[in-house]
Amino acid sequence: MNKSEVDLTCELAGVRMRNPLVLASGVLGTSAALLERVGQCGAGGVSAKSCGPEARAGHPNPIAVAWAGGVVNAVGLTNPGLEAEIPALIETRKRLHAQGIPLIASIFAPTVEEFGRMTEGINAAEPDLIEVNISCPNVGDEFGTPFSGSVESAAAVTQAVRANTAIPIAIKLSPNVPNIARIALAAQDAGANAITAINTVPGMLIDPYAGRPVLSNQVGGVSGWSIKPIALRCVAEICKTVTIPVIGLGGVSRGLDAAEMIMAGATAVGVGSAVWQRGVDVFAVITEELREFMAGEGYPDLESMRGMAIR
Amino acid sequence: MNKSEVDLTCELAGVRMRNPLVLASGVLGTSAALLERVGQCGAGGVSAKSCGPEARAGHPNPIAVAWAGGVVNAVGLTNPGLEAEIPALIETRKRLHAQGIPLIASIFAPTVEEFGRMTEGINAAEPDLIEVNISCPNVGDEFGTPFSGSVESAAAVTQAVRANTAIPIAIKLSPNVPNIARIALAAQDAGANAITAINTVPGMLIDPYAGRPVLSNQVGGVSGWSIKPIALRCVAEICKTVTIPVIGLGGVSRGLDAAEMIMAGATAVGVGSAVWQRGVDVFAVITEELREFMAGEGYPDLESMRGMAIR
Amino acid sequence: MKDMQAYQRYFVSKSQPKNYRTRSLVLDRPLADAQPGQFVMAWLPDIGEKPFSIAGADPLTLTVADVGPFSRALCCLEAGQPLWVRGPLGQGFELKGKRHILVGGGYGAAPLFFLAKRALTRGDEVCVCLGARNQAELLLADDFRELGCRVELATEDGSTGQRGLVLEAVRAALTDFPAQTLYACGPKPMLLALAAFCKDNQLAGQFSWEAMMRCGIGLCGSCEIDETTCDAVGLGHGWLTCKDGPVSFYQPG
Amino acid sequence: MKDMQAYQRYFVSKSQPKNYRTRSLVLDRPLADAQPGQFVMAWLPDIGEKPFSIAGADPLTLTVADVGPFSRALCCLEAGQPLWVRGPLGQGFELKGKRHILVGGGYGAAPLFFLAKRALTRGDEVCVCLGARNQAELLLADDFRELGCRVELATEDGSTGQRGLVLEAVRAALTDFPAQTLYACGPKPMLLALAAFCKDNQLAGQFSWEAMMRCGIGLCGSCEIDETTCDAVGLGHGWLTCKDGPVSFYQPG
Ligand SMILES: Cc1cc2nc3c(=O)[nH]c(=O)nc-3n(C[C@H](O)[C@H](O)[C@H](O)COP(=O)(O)OP(=O)(O)OC[C@H]3O[C@@H](n4cnc5c(N)ncnc54)[C@H](O)[C@@H]3O)c2cc1C
Ligand SMILES: Cc1cc2nc3c(=O)[nH]c(=O)nc-3n(C[C@H](O)[C@H](O)[C@H](O)COP(=O)(O)OP(=O)(O)OC[C@H]3O[C@@H](n4cnc5c(N)ncnc54)[C@H](O)[C@@H]3O)c2cc1C
Ligand SMILES: Cc1cc2nc3c(=O)[nH]c(=O)nc-3n(C[C@H](O)[C@H](O)[C@H](O)COP(=O)(O)O)c2cc1C
Ligand SMILES: Cc1cc2nc3c(=O)[nH]c(=O)nc-3n(C[C@H](O)[C@H](O)[C@H](O)COP(=O)(O)O)c2cc1C
Ligand code: FES
Ligand code: FES
Repeated sequence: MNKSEVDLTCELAGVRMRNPLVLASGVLGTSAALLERVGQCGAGGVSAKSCGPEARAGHPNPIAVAWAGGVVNAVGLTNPGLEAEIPALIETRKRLHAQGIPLIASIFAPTVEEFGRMTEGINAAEPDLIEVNISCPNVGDEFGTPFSGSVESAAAVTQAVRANTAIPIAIKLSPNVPNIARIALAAQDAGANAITAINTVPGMLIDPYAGRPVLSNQVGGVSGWSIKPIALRCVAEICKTVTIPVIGLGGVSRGLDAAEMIMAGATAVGVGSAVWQRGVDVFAVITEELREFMAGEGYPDLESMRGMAIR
Repeated sequence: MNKSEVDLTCELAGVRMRNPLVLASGVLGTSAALLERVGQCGAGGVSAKSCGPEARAGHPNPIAVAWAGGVVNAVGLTNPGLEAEIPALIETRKRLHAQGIPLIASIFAPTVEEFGRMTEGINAAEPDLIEVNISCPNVGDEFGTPFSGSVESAAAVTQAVRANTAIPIAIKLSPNVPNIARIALAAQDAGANAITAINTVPGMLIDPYAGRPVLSNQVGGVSGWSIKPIALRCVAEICKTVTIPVIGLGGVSRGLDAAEMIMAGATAVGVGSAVWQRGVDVFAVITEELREFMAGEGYPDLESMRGMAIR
Repeated sequence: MKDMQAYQRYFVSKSQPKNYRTRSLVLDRPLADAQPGQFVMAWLPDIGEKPFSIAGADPLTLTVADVGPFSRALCCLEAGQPLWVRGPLGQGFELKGKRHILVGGGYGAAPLFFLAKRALTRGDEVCVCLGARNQAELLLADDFRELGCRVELATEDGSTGQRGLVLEAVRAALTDFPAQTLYACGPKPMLLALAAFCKDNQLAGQFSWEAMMRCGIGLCGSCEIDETTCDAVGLGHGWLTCKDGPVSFYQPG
Repeated sequence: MKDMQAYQRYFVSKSQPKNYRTRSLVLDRPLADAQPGQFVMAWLPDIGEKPFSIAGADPLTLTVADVGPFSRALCCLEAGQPLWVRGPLGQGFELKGKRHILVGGGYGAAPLFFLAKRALTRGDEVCVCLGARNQAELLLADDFRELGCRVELATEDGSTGQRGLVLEAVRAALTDFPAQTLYACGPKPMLLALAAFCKDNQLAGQFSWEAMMRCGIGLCGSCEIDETTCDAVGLGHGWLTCKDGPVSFYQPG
């Protein structure tokens, strides 16, 4: 098959994209200029950094380091707070729509009620999709278990968000649960239009010579190529269970990885840490690799590959 | 400090070991001869492969493959069943005790009641420690959630095992929960003498050219060096929460990794997949690397390093 | 990021019949760093995965006897069809000296063919003794001859070559082919007999063992050689065919 | 398994005072593959982590101005004490041509010292212009002279060298030192002025920028240069100091 015959377009919860590659939230999503740049570098869609109700400085350095398996980070949800986020998102959307690229906003909050209020606020920016990062700790739980950690809290957040917007919503899940498909199903039942999976895998690096954790927050999230098998498993389990589309991410850094995600059932594919490995151009690079793979193997479009590994 | 001055001995739930390195369950633990060999290769303690009530052939091939980040396996709990296991363990213990090495038996079962019966049976082999592998699915749960996936089922299994033996018991946990310390605490409260963490991280490899999962079971467990940050985080969280000792494992392949585990609070350190990377001699090799590290950094014994990264 | 993929996909270039139930699958490219005596795990998605000796490395070649479901699936592959391979795995033969006697039973001829090629490239002399139940079961005899090896045959029914076990052919060959090392691959009884022969005759021996392989990388324990066999051939207990082997080494006194 | 550790531990060999509040930390061994203009993230466990230019790679040397808590902690390190480093990070200077003018403000002299050394090793000519508020703030002037560079100084209060901004010293030097490229590191206003100067005078320029660094590896976005600055110096929007920089390149015409 000729490369030019490969159709990479896709549709995610009603949002059309020129290719399935989406910038993951939290990576380079801090300004209109950066998001615009990622669009110019070939992404099909871009996600802004997660925003919460109040401005947060995040954790002190070290907040992110590369290791042999990728990256470990505990940025600490640095964000300007809802009020400052809205005009920034409006400007971002304007610039992205000029390129024909959809904008995904990302929100988090410490309580179910505040998730509702965040949604209400973010509506004003009219993003194409609202991603709901429920990997942040539920401050109401005595152990600070993330909202993504139980069916009940995941459903409660989804409902609160759903009740406050007509924009499509994607619930972003953490891999750190015994049964991720169960959580995804609860989100779907509560009104989610899509699932994003996975967030980083909680982890810790210790420097043996220092006898100390490397990150100032001690615990962080592992991302990058070493978590790909974990992400593929999560995406596969979710796609076997729900009917809404899935943005699959975690360790995607090559066209082959993107193909594997789609074979596991993903509709779109997120890319985060690979920006560190391969530069901002990684979106165009992976798209080209994916196109070559599909042409070589005779897949005319994404639909022809989607979910084949879970049948 | 001189290497010969470094004291590597440790005590785990009353069991004394010449060094903290323990063979992980499921790796080379299928016969008396193999376990004896691992002892001769320098392990401080060895764990037998997990045994269940009935013989199981396990999954068809492929059941385990190496990839860039380590290994992914779904052996499928291949084992000869309790009846055949008992004489094999007796023979193993005899040979290991001749070397001064403790034997850890490992059990699993499909229901809480059968965990109790397995314990009763395994008592006859008089292992030094019984490890309870609760990462197997609870057949009573509609989603087949592993026993390690909830506080309730983890506590119930621990109680059933505790009620049936006077031998020290270690509960082996899966990393795949939102709050592993909570599960560990439940196990401690239900009578566990130690915690083993972590079992493999559920994952999936897909071959993009085949469009199929690599393992016949589709889903498997990720082990080896890429899961080390996940394991360190789990061990650190558990050690901050419980007072019983922890066997820390997951991705340990060098002396430095073992030191990091101990700094995260582990009392003993398990080694599994590194046997593939560095051969059966890995136990002597890691012990020597650990000794060199400790001598160079001036740690006279394990106690002087233990838990320093979580203070 | 070269070993991100667990398997490498190959395509069949040619599938050549070698006897009534055995075919050589010549694949489309080489396998890097392969040594004679090493093996690969061959995977057919949704069908299974089994170990096969490397019968040639450039291009990768497997010689497969159709004896059951998986080997039949391999033998049914036609030119252009894919199969997946991980490896090379295990510890192969090591050529010692300049005069080599190679002893094969059944598909054991496969790794020996690769070994013979290597030996002849070094300018060494190679004598191959092949044994089988009958003429139809014999494998690769012509291939070895074409390569330039001396070939001695033994069949249990005498349908070709010497009548009897391959050990008799070896004994005969050694009278005028004073080999420094014997290399063998075949069923366990044959290997045990040859190991005893090497011990009695103070001959260095290298034996490639077969066992039930699951992980193929020294973790699962499934390919352990039993203690009795280990004792018989002087191996330490707990010997793993996939990692310590498949080739074991015997060096006389 | 070489990069299993995120940080490399170094020990201080010597801590040399360079002015009233600045010290050069000479460490115990080299940093591999470091280019002038690149930086490292220096970590002191439980204290913090900040970016520092590589002032020398063999052995690794950092020149640190004590201006706050973290830089003070570094300046307090004594010989034999450890510090941790990840890097080299970022995109450094590239020596172009044979005659180079280096312009430093404050600790900006640090990466230029490494650059000057490299240039002189190639047999090139180097003129260094250093600017500061007053004599006490000047950094490494003697070190550059010892290396064999021509050195021009400017202080705002005229306590040494020319009175005024470093740009005046540059202008003066260029009259009899026809450099092909200008390399600069220092505070943003200085860089903006030099960038405008290069544009006006059709001179190639390389500018090393400072920004608040968090991840240091191009992920978090914290070190983005604002759009106004990008426009002023001809950089694309969303320019990341840690990954696209810290050095930006201006090529006339
Ligand atoms: C290190 C190693 C190297 C190997 N190399 C080769 C090779 O180069 N070529 C090759 O064809 N096989 C080789 N094998 C054997 C191969 O892995 C399979 O066992 C064989 O192909 C049978 O698999 P199956 O699934 O088709 O049949 P199965 O269902 O596993 O076997 C069917 C029946 O045939 C018997 N059987 C298995 N092998 C043979 C045989 N060779 N002759 C007669 N009966 C047999 C079995 O015991 C069983 O009763 C090797 C095995 C090992 C461990
Ligand atoms: C790419 C890069 C390279 C750098 N290289 C060096 C280097 O080689 N040597 C070096 O000393 N620093 C260097 N820095 C600056 C360094 O990273 C820290 O910002 C500095 O050490 C101050 O950190 P602190 O925690 O001690 O004080 P902070 O609390 O962060 O700062 C204290 C106060 O001093 C001000 N300040 C920060 N830096 C300076 C300065 N240089 N002069 C005057 N005031 C200042 C701050 O704005 C703040 O008001 C570099 C920064 C970047 C981005
Ligand atoms: C530096 C960094 C910051 C991140 N911040 C966020 C965030 O704010 N919100 C969020 O939902 N995910 C965040 N993530 C997670 C990513 O969106 C993504 O889920 C994860 O990194 C896995 O993808 P990757 O392996 O491609 O990086 C962050 C990841 C990194 C590396
Ligand atoms: C091939 C293989 C088989 C395993 N079988 C078992 C088992 O039967 N019971 C068990 O508790 N853990 C089993 N494990 C998990 C290991 O004991 C260990 O927890 C895990 O591999 C992480 O350690 P590692 O990274 O050092 O391998 C197995 C692991 C591997 C690789
Ligand atoms: S096949 Fe698993 S150890 Fe050899
Ligand atoms: S410091 Fe994080 S992107 Fe530059």
